[in-house]
Parts: sequence; structure tokens; C-alpha cells
Amino acid sequence: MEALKQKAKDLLERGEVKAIVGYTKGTGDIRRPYFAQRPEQVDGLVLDEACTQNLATYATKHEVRHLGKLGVVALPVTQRALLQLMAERQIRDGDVIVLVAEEGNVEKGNVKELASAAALEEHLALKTDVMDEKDQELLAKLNAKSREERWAFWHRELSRCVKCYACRNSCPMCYCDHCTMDCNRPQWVPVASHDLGNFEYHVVRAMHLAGRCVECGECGRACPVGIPVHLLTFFAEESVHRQFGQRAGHSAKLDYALSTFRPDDKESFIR
Amino acid sequence: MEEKFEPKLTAFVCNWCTYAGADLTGTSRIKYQSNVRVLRVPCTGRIDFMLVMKAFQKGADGVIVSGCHPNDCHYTSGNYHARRRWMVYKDLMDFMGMDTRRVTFSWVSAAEGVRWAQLVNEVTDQVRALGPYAEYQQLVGAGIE
Amino acid sequence: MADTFELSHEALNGLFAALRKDGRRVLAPVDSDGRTELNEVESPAQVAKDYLQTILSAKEVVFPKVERLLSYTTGPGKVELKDPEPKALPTVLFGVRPCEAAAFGALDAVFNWDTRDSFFNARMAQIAVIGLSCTKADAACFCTTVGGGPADTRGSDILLSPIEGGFLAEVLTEKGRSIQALAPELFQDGRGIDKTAVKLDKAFDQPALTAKLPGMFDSALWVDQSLRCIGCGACAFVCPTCVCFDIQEEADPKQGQRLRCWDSCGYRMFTLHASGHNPREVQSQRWRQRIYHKFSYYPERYGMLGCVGCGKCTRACPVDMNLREHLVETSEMKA
Amino acid sequence: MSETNIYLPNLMRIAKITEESPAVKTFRLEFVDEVAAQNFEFKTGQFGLYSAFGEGESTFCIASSPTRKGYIECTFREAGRVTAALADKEVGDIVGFRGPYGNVFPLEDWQGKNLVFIAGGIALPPLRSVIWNCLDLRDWFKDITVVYGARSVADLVYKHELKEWSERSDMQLVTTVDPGGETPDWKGKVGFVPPVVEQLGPSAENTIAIVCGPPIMIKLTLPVLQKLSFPPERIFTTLENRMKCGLGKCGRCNTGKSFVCKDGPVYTLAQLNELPAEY
Repeated sequence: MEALKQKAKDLLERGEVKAIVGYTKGTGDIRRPYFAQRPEQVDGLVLDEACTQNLATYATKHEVRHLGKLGVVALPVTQRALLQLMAERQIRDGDVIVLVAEEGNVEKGNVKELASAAALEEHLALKTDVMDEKDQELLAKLNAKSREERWAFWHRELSRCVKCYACRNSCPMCYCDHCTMDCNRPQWVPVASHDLGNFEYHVVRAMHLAGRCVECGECGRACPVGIPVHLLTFFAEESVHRQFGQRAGHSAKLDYALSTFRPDDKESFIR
Repeated sequence: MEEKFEPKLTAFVCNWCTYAGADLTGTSRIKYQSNVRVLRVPCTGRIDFMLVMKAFQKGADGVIVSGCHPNDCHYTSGNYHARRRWMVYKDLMDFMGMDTRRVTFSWVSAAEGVRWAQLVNEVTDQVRALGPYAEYQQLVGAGIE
Repeated sequence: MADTFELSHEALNGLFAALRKDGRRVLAPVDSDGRTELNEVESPAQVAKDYLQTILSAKEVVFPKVERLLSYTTGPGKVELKDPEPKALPTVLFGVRPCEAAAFGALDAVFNWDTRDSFFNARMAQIAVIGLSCTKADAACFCTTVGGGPADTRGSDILLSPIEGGFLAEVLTEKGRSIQALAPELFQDGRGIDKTAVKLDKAFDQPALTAKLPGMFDSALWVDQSLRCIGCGACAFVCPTCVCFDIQEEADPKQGQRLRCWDSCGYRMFTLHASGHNPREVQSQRWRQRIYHKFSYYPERYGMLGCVGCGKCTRACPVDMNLREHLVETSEMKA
Repeated sequence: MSETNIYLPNLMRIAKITEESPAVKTFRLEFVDEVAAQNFEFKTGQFGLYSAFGEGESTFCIASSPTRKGYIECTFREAGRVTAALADKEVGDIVGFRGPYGNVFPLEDWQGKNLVFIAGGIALPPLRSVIWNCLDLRDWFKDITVVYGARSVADLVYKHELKEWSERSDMQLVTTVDPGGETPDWKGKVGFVPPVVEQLGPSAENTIAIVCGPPIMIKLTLPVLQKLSFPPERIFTTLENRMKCGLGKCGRCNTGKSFVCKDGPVYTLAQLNELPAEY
């Protein structure tokens, strides 16, 4: 932990970054996002197993960007999201300095500073596992159900949605200033959180994240009413991976799967 | 007497191939079932999945999406782009429990007037056998106090 | 003075049956897949055990997340309006926490301070509240700081407090007495029995906070606190007092309807003008609005607080914006 | 006990449509229901929520004077979903109206005083109501001056009425357009509103100033008025916050403890100075 604090302090003192985005102790055992803007504030930094949030969300938040260049304490999910943000030209290579714990454990290993997309890609290449086991199981369980059972499941779950947009706003890839959900000419999806408005919203969200979702699961964690909404974007992302062989969040030079094509894309349903 | 169910079909077709093909069906005086309402868009690349969702929302029992055959797109690659999106969209529909038998994706060229008639007839029969898409209509109006 | 009775667990079964026989639905906290939510129940056995709070608040019963305000049909040169009667069903809310019960008063303040809101009032008229005192609290709770308490009776028609073998029942209002009258034999004399509830110390000096807020409008604190806020509406939507709403139109060419939907002052879109001008442009202004609305504007306008200290917002927040902690921090700031 | 549905609009028939400037129209609206027409009363400064059925409601002031009975008028710029739908309407079409809402210009308090109206662009409509109201009660007031500016000649609204005002001997009208917005035959001034007001230099003595315009115009005009010694209590303006209910409930127009829809839209500068600058 001291290594991380020292690194963060150095960066702030040298003026290389204006703020370190990391974690600190929150309510009870929870860890919350933390912004160290002065060297002495690095003492608040915490990095342990309880840290889960994808901090890449802040790399595009206007109020945070406004602070100046950022150093980001990055879990693998955050690293993937930052790379994907670079691939989507939302942040430039070198815009953020990424701080990662070697071997994923801040107490054991050293803290590495990854200042470029190349360094981040190299670091991430060591990790192949993306989705955690629990979510893999949940997806498999849903896939094993009948179509009618899946309908019943999602209808029930999504009817509980209150459209607070915690899933959207917590998502590092949902950075649009004018989300289609906030546009009303035309009004594609009803604003109201009735069953139809909810269902359509979640279809839109999943489709818009297909090929872009870094599978951090932040949306599912953010949902105040506990709907496993992350399974929708996970599924869409896995569908892209299965059919087009690419995954979001592993390269700063990835072409968006749904804005490109191969003439020999294989499908079996077009008549 | 019980009224026979007649499905409502919405077809989103591209201007250059399928719409012209459907036109040819007409000018060739080929008869086919009249359940389909055709909506013309410039290219299949323009057919957002939300158009399909909107059709179901407004009471369509089935949807046809059709455009130029691969390699024949008026805009070179609109249909290739569309194909990718359909591949993901159809997958997602199925995952969310929607009835994918109610969406038919197809390539119909400007010369395939007969094929268009066949397609519409087949899809109409298929959706007629499936019955109304009441399941999706459950969503409409639900959750409003 | 409330009439005090003893209501055994056994008797509660009977009370549920009597309520249902009287044609009232009973909504109570139910545990479904680890999520505590308000659902219809038939017997006390279905009620969640040992819950702290439901995720959403009881607000949704009287101020649903989507409700129809009107519908209409249109034709050439013609519009016909339809005034919908709210489908308010006779309902008993069982197991409502005292903080949430108190929140009905804050909702009423907004809906009826001037013109009367017929939708809210029709639903309020149909509900009766059987509150349940708290035997535990968590780090988000601060009801005692804002004038409430774990066994506060405000807003409840009957307040139950757990005792050995059942509950101490305080029958507080006319609505409460009408419930008691459905099965008077179930209510045993409970005079002299003490009610117990969890002890919760005050977290900060609320009157002092309210007094100093007007002078803190330009403080850097709001920026500091809200830097991690992602601007979602989770806090407002779970809040038992948040009442801000949107009116949405949904229509086909020949008919349409106007729906009232929950909204949140935390959204950028909330105040955005058509011109592009936005009175509350950045998240810190919106966070400040939330605090000020509840702790400064509400007291000034309605003579009460817009917060009951339930802590739901804190529990729901994806980035752990702990309201109690931030209020403590604000209180400790030098004005 | 049945309460009335406060969200239910009145049905109004469009009696007349005037194209004011590009994308700006004025509707003259008449109540479909006779009883509603007879019971309807409003005062200048008040506003309403106008509905385009199918799209929603939008908030504008009532731009006609309460002294002109039997109809109300509203002027709006096509800017969003509702205003675009309203702009598509034709004479005879039905729209909805809820109102009147909000507070009023205190004309009674202004008796015996000079009035200076300062307006910019599409913000003349709220002042048009009060200007006509004052002109119809001409004896109540001393000098009446109107300064009105727009980006270009084409953007000036109520052109026919501006002509009428300019020809009246019992008031003074000064029109101006932003530099570059003039046409060859433009006879008014060229320049932004604040300097034009400064140049005109109306005396603050026994005078009320009423300012309405885009935020930037207001921001730059207030210092000019202060320089001319207008006290904040005698400077009036209207706020145009976003609204949904108009009834002090939905929370959207909340600015400090004030609801613009109930405590406004008319504020004196003295009152605004007490509010946070969130408008």
C-alpha cells in the first residue's frame, strides 16, 4: 500500500498529474472512489479486495476531467475500460497515467506506472479471464432455460426497473453527452419506467454496448433494485466475441465490431 | 363464428433491391397475401433495431427485414454492416426471451419479384400459425398506475 | 394519547385475515432473492424476517413511478379529454419503518401546499399504515438527527413495536381504530408495557446545519463531496420524500396519454432549457440543490425537513455518497 | 370527496396564426368551452402550459393583454418537440392550455410612475402583454418608453405593433438590431441593447424598469440600470425556468426556496438578489 501512496504522491508533487483517482474507505466495509488532488491526500488511498468500482467512468466525467491530467488506480476492469475509451477516441493515449498493482495485489507486489496504451495492452495481455465465475454461471443458467422462461425472467426483472439510470451513468462506456434516452425528437424509447419503457431501454443499452462492453459488471452492481442488468451487456459482448472473434478492452486500436464487417461473416438465419 | 386470426406484418426494405423487387412482384401481377405493410428505407444499413422493436410495440405480429444480396449493396457495404447488427440483435432477442421466429431477415433483389411473393407468403403462414404476438403486447400499458 | 395494546404473533395472523376479509390488500416487506421489496402478502409468514428496510420506499404506493394523469383521443379539429380515476385500492401498508411513515407528511406538504393533487390524495385516502419500530440501525441511518426516531409514531395509524411474544400496538388514528375494530378481540390491553427500540445517537446538530446552509452556498465543499457522484437518480428514486416528477406524453396519431414519472434534480436534463442554457450545469450544483432542498428550502417553505434520515439513498448509491456522513462533514465546516 | 384533476388542460381553438419572424409564431387562442371562457381571468405577467396533443406541454407567457377579452395570445419559437408540433398547427386546430399560473406585474403599484421597458429578441412577448395593458390604462402612468432589440431586422417580433407603437405620441419606442443585422432601409438603431439603453439614459427618478431578454442581455443591462441609479426594487424581470407542472410541485423550476411557477415568473432585482443564481 505504501508503494502506491508513494507513487501517487510523487506524481502529484512532480505535477505530472493533477489528481489521482483511486479508492478510499467508505461506509462500513465498502470502498468508494477517491480523488487525491494534493500530495497529503494520498494517505486516504486504499487498494484491496473490497475495491470493485470501475474508475474509468471518471476519465470522461466533465467535472473530473476539468481537474487536469489524471492518474488512475486501475483494477483490470478499469484498465480494459481505459483502453476501450482510447479505442473510441474518448481519451488519448497518454491522457491518463495508470497505476496498477503488480500481481494484482498491492501488498505483495510493486506498483507499476503505465503511461501509454502500449504498456497497458502489454500488461493486460497477461490476463485472459474476463468474466468471473459467478456471472458465467448465471449466463449459462439463463441460456439453459427455455425461451419462454427467459422471457418471463426478463419481463419480471425489468419491470422492477425504476429508470434511475445508475446502470448507464456508472458505465465507463456510457459517456455520451446526449444519450439516445435523453433525446426526444424522435422519442425512440418511452421515458416512463413502465414495462415497455424498461424493456426497450435495456434492449437499447445492451445493443449499444455490444462490442464495447468490457464486462466489468459495474451496471449490475450499481442497480439499486438489484436487477442483474450486466448479464445483458455481457451476453451482447459475448455474442460479438463468438461471432466476430474480438473483445472490447484489449487494444487501443480496436475497430468497433458493429461499424465494420467482413464479407464472409457467417450467419445461418438470413433467407 | 370465431374470427380467423390474420397476422399483421411489417416489412422494412431497402429502396434499391427489395423495394424494387416488391414493385416487380406487383407489376408482374403476382398475387401474394396482403398482411404485410412495407416501409421503405434507403438501405438496410439504416434499419436500426429500434425500428423492429417499434413495430412490435405498435402491434406487429411479425417483421420482415430485407435488402440487397451481399455484394450488391447500392452503397457498397450497407448490407454487410446491417448483417452484423442483425447477428447480434437476433442473439440478444433470443436471450431476452423474445420470439425470434417472428423476425425474418432476407435478401431479395430487384429482379426477384417471385421470391418476394414467396417470402411474404411463407412468413405470413408461419406467423399465422404462431398466432398473435400477445406476449410482447403484455408490455404495453403494463406498469402504469 | 394513543391506546396501547398487546398483539401476539398469533393475533397478527388473525389481523391479516381480517384485513383481507374487509377487502383490503396488505403490502409488506418481502424478501425476494435477497432484495427486500414491498409486495402483497396474505399472511405474516410471508413478511420478510429481520429486514432493516425495503430498497424502494412506501412512497411508490401513493406516488407510483408511473401514473396516468390524463388520456385523450384526437381527430381533425377535435380533442376529447379523459380524466382517469386513480385506481386506488384499499391498502394496508404493514411493517413500514417509522422514518418512512413520517415521510408521508413531507410528500403531502408538496402535493397539497397550494392546489391539491387529486391523484396523491386519492391514494393517500385509501392507505392505512401499520408501522413497525426498528430494532436495529446501520451506518446510513440518522432518523433521530432529523426529528424522528426508531419508534416515532408520526405517519403511522398503528405502530407496532416488537416485544416478547408479539408486538406492542399503539393505535394512533381514526384509521388505526377502524383496523382495530375489524377484530377487537385480537388486541389485548397493553397499558404499562414499555416499548423498546434501537438506540440511535444524533449524528449532527440539524437546526444548526439548517441555520448555516444559506451562508455556505458558494463553499468548495459541494464540489469536493460530489466529485464522485455520477449523476444517476438512484438516491431520489429510493427516497421516501423526493417528489420531483416529470410529465411525459405518449401518443399514437389518434390517442395519447400523459404520464407522471419520477424524476431527479440530480439529472443534467432536469433543468436544461430548450435554448441550451442550464441553471444547474454541473453535478456539484445539483448535489447542493439536493442538500439545500431537503435541509434549507423545505424548512423555509413548509416548516419541516425534506429528509427523514432513513438512509435509503446512501444504501442505494453506486458510489457510496453517504448522506449522513456528508451532512456531518458540512456541519463541522466553519461557516 | 372528489377533487379536480389539476393537470387537465382547457381545450383552445387556434383562431389566428401570425408569423412573427423565422421560426417564431403567435397564436390567438379561444376557449372551446363557453363556460371556461367566461370564467377565465388572468393578469399581466402570468403564463400557461400549452399542449400540442401527442407531444406534450410547453411553457410560455400569455403575450396578450388582460384588457383584451375573449382570447389569449402566445408567442413561441420552435425549439423542441412540443414547439415544433405547435408550429405545425393550423387555424382551427385544437391545443391545450393550463393556466393562468404565476404572479403578476404589480401595475397598481406603478400608478403615477414612468415606465421603461427593455426587451431583447423573443423576450418581447411577456412585455408585450404588460405594454398593451399599460397603454390601455394610459392615464395611470406618466412616460412610457420601450427599448427593443433583436439580432436582425427579421428577428424583430410584432412588427405591425412596433409600427403602431412608433406612431403613437403617448409613448416612445426605440428599436435596435445587432451590428450586421440591419437592412438598407432600417430606420432604427444599430447596436446591442445595453449600450442603447445607456445612450438613451432614462431618468431613474420615479421610474420603473422592466427588463426581459436572453440571460446575456439581462446580465449586461442590469449594470447600466444601476449606473443610471435605478434601485433594485424598481427593476423587474421575469424568469423562464424549465417547468413541467406549473403548480409548484414538480420541482423543476425550484430556485432557492422559490418556485418560479408560483413565486415568479415576475421578480424584482431585489428579490433575485436574495436567490441563488440558478436561473
